Amino acid sequence: MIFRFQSLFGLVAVFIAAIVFSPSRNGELLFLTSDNLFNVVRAVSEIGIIAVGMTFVILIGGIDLSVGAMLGLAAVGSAVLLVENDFGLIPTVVIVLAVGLVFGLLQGIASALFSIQAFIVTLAGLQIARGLARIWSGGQGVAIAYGDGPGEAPVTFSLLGERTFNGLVPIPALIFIVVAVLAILFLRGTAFSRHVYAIGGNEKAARLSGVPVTRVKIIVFGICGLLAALAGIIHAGQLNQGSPNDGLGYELDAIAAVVVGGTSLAGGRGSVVGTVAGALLLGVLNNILALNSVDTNVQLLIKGLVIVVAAGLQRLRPS
Amino acid sequence: MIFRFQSLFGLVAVFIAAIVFSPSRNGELLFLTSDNLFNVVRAVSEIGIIAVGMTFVILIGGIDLSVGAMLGLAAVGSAVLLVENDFGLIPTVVIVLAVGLVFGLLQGIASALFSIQAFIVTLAGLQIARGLARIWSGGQGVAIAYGDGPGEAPVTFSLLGERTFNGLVPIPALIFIVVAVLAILFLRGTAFSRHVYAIGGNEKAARLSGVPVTRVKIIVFGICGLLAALAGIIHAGQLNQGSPNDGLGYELDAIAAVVVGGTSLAGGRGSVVGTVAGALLLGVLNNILALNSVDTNVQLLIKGLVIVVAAGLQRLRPS
Amino acid sequence: MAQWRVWMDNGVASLVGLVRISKSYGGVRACRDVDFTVRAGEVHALLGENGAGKSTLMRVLSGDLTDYTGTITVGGKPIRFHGPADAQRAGIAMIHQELDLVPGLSVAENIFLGREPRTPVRTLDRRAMLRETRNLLRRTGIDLDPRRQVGELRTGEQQLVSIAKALSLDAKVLIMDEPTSALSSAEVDRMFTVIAELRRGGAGIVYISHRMDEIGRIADRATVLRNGSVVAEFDARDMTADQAAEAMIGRPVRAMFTTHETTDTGEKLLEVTDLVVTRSRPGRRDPAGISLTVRRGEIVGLAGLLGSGRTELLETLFGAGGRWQGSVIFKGRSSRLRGPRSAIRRGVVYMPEDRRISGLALDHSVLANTVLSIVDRIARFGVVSRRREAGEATRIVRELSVKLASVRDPVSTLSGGNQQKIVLGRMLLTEPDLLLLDEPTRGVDVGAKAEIYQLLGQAAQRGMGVLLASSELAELVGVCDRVIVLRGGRNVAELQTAQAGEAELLAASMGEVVQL
Amino acid sequence: TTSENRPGGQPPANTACKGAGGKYVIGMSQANVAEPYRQRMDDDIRAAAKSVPQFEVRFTDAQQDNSRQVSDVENFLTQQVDLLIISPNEAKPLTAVVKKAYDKGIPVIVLDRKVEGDAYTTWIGADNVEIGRQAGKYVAEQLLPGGGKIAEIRGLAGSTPAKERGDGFREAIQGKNIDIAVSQDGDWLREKGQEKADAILKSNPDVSVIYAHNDPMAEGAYLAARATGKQDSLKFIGIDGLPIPSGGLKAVEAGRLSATLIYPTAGKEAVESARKILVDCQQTPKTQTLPTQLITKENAAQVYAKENPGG
Ligand SMILES: Nc1ncnc2c1ncn2[C@@H]1O[C@H](COP(=O)(O)OP(=O)(O)OP(=O)(O)O)[C@@H](O)[C@H]1O
Ligand SMILES: Nc1ncnc2c1ncn2[C@@H]1O[C@H](COP(=O)(O)OP(=O)(O)OP(=O)(O)O)[C@@H](O)[C@H]1O
Ligand SMILES: [Mg+2]
Ligand SMILES: [Mg+2]
Repeated sequence: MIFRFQSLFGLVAVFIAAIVFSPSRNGELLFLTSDNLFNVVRAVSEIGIIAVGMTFVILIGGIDLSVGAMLGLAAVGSAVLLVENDFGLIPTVVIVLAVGLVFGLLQGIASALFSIQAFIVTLAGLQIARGLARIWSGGQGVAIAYGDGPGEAPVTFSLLGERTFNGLVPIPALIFIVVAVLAILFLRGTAFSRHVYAIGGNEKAARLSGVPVTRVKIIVFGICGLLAALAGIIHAGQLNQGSPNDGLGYELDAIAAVVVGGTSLAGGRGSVVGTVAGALLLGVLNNILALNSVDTNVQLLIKGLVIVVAAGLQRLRPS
Repeated sequence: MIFRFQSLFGLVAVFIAAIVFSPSRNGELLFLTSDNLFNVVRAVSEIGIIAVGMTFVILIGGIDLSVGAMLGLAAVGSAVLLVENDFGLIPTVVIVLAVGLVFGLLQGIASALFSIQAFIVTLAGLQIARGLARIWSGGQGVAIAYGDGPGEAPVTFSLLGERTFNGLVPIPALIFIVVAVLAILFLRGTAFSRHVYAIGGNEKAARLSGVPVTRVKIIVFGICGLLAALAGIIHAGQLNQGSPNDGLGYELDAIAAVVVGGTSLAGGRGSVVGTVAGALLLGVLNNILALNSVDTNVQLLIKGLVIVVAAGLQRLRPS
Repeated sequence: MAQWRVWMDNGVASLVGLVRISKSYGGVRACRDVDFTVRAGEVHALLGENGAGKSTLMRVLSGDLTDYTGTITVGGKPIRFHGPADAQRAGIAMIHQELDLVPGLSVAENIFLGREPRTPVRTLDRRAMLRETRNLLRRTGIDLDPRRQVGELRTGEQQLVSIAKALSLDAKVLIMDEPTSALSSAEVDRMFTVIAELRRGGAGIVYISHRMDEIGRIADRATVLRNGSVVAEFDARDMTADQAAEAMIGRPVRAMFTTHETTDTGEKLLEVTDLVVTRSRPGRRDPAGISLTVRRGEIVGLAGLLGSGRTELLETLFGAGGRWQGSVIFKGRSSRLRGPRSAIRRGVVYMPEDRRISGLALDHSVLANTVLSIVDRIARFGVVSRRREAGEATRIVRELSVKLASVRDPVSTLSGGNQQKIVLGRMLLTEPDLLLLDEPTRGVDVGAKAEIYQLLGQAAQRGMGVLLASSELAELVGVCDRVIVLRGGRNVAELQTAQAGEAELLAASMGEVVQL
Repeated sequence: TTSENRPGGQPPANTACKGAGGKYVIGMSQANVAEPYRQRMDDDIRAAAKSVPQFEVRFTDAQQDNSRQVSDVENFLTQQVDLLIISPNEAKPLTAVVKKAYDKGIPVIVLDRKVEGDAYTTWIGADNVEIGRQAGKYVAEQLLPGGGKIAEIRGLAGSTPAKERGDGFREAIQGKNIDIAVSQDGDWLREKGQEKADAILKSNPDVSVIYAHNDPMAEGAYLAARATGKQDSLKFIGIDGLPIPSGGLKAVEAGRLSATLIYPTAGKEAVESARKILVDCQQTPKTQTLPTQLITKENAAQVYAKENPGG
């Protein structure tokens, strides 16, 4: 029972450390200002959303290395469709999400139907998505200007860079929270989720029990692609630009969040709650290191060590 | 029996395709010129050496994401020791190889002794090695000048950029071939190699059969780190510089070579012969695409597809 | 015609029929033109040596294997299943020989996997799932918390979950592939009551087992397979064990149990005093723990009910268990039990109770699996001679008469019993002094069992000591010189098999005071 | 002649020149098109080469990897290109292979970053130290004439331009009472710029100017400031001034950045030099340093229009 919330321990520990090491100004701890805390959530929101999708994939014992490239493709797609094709907001979002979904499904098909290892399918998918993004954008970042004229995107899209609730809560953070809550409920309360865990735990047993293994796997990759595309839309909205190189290396950050959150790369064990905690842990860590202006290279060392230790702590739970 | 050499089929197929699609000049197929063929081997030699070490790690069911960063660290180390510390050739090589070995062993200890997933240990290792390389080099590429004076490296080191046998065979290619042959013999004939395969096949059974599982795992990570460091020395010698950003993303290339060569990421199945074939396959592919001046983005798409197809073909072997 | 004949088999309507079923794996023909029927209200035993094709045939019937030739009929109508779900819909359920449960899910989730109850809004109905699981477990007399993770359960308990899961399907035809191999007699009895109930309800049951006594107790009919073909059919009620065994093997069987010379004066090999395994929940254990001795040339049995601590004891003695207290003296020296490697070096070997999870790398060759424990011993300067390696493997495989085409074939292509022999072979190659065996004949056919018993006898005669945990009382009585009965982690009785039989053993296991 | 500038080996005779009647294959080895600046360089070369009918340009992308760029050049040699343009990822590692090409008699035009020695035909590029200096001068004279605190968001650690743009800047603000309160690596990336600025604004609220080593990071910093409503009280300056829709010129024009400094791609000049060498059989100067230009709101639109004629 205690162990159910173990993934939160690491987060709490890092949070406390952040408070202790927080620089202060006029007696106020900079780390704890609501502005800063929401900054942290905003900063992790894209990785967080991707990591939620990644959790599903890892739960079935797979992995998806293409998510960073998919984010880039989606960011480019959003920018191109809004600015160059003058599509409206809804059509753009729908098309981009569909691209992510279909791309994910195709990877799922390659991996589940032709039983090629997910690592390699999505490694190839990474290259393909990156290539497509470059081709779609003509190799350049596509800037998004707002307005009603031709070549201008609807102003609504720029809301992704704004904050709501009295300018406090960044919209991306809000979307992340919504996605996380939905995913948590979904993984708790549906038969589909039992199938996901079963496939990761013992694929053969799942198949013999009548679980539609192939279908579930394909759908899971589809979900992951969809969420990566969603992160890409947010990325474009936040940065007012879609560039084919966006999201470089995000896959490793997302995987780190999932694993630090206690999900086993072997599949069958883990939770979205853990992943959210893992993403926040890494976000808080980044934030406090930056607030203290720690040397970038030293930051790398510290982050590496914290990841190992956090993952090591996860192992303490009874297996 | 036929399937023993299946990993070579893909290589042969790509080789034939390369001949067919080779541009020619004065009736000579450019791809088949001995200069070009040795260029291919030279170009894959660093990835190839890393991939040999990676094969061991993957055979025990692990993975090592830190090799690219390790290459950078070793390249920096070579340059700094030779130029700034004025160490001789032998001490430098020994120290750098020792750094790789120890770094690998430490990762092995974290992964085997504290049973933290290799993916996450080496993901952290990646960051740490990158950070160390930046710190060691002062953040800058360290150029290597040759000569006998202080601040100059022994001229012997520059041989790594040269060719032997009438200026035909690049030294790095030669080293790669030697490493590969040694690894092949080692994996065929030693008790240690039986333990490696057994651990990948069923770790628990291996442990109960008296295999020193923890020790073997640690050593395997050590070998991988050592070979990555060797690749880093070659890198520095070829480019006359050690830069902390060298080797970025090489880990994925190495893993692709291993998997395309038919080694299963699940462990317990595969060979160094396959890995060498896989590395050469990817090298020939890169080469023929470049010789035909295929657009870089289209290259990404083609390479992605070839990797999936090659990995898919591997699945045809009877399980 | 053929189908009709199968359906109206001897004038009795059958629930399902298999007509001229053949199935090959690559070059291996596992089943050849098999006809087989299951009638309502019968228990139909399917017998045969290891590798005879029993599991294969039933996997065809349960929709698991789909590339076969021949016809399956249900209620007289031909049908082709495209997966296990299809067969389940047609009322056919199977308990697989190798336990197929998801370790990370709870008992209830495993039982309802693939057909989870849902609320009106299509979400998972946990409450209904728990309720129904409780009912089911109560009905079948299984004492388990439905919320426990299956991965935490011991093999025997997992087997019970598998059974419960199959029962929950309310199938018309229930296939049980060695359902009792990890169960002790008390649980077996309980299971038989359940089976009898199902039979009364009109279900047809296919029962596969290598425990011949069970066949006699519950089967109505028996079909014997040999090399993939049907070689005999019996009315099980008047079939003798020898008849069945002869049909399976194709020649008269030798005596099952051969006595070996016990040298009671043999040197003390192992002396355990007050061994307490501290991994177990505290407070559940009498601190007195386990005390026992094994001498050279002796086969000592370990009896006990599910969870009595047999596996735990063997694991601990091999150094593969948790923390422990007490004293273990091996070959006259106090042992710290540092782990499998040092145990093997000192002459102790261990056969785990679940060979598939803990015993073998199934994808690897027979060769690689057999020589694994001795590769560094036969290596010179770390280099293994391939000839020597193949020689050792071939020798032991022949000595144990393992049925295989080549030592280079993957172990996964061997039948269960032959896989078991591979584990035994690996142990014997290390030339040990003490064999720790946990259910060594689980899933092994009568012929092979007799051979294994003979091998154990020979080992003892050569001066090895054997500590053998088993749930099959006949085996303990037949093979061992002495049997130590465990209950709740301590030894509660010790019986000389020369004087006591199965009944006494059972009584002692159940906690009754035994007078000798 | 100019041959006295060439110690060591004789310059290979210009056998490459076949005059206007020839057909020429030019190999362009790019270090990393993932950087918008380098993509624009390729695009400029592509556009300029269109007006020289004798030219066919082939492009490669080394993806920021020295080794890959060595292979790219080797492959061009195998293809026997008539002229090599290279924008090296780093100087030292590419020196040997560039020399190899040059020694084979292939004219080599080096863009942006240099190679060592003099085994190349001509180098065209800008001076990063000077650009950093100009940025510093602008900050010291225009933005903070009375002095103040600024933050620096640097390029990728270990890259030469990051060092040079930082050094030049420091040189120019020397003694001007300007304090670089915080300096963080932004890896040339927009989102990194945003992330670092997020923290900088928290930890150093008295900073009034953010100097980023390129425009994308400056834009990222701007976004971070906008998210906290501080965008108007802060000034941002970047470098590159790419004449593309997502580039610095537009950002300055829109008022997000106070200023940027043009870092010319040299693409057009490279093709011009190639034409001189191959078609006109002329010599080119060994070094062609292109001037930078300070872009502020006044001239941004005008420069953009000039750089994109007809667009
Ligand atoms: N997956 C497989 N691949 C190849 N051959 C197989 C496979 N499974 C079984 N076989 C072979 O098919 C034959 C029948 O095996 P099967 O498992 O049906 O035997 P069985 O009668 O159930 O034996 P046991 O009593 O040991 O369980 C054996 O020769 C076995 O080696
Ligand atoms: N890893 C474990 N996790 C939880 N409980 C355990 C574990 N190992 C042993 N136990 C408990 O210790 C007791 C002894 O189990 P053990 O498996 O040794 O008995 P056994 O007689 O071999 O039973 P079985 O017939 O299941 O093999 C049981 O109560 C069991 O639940
Ligand atoms: Mg069977
Ligand atoms: Mg047991």
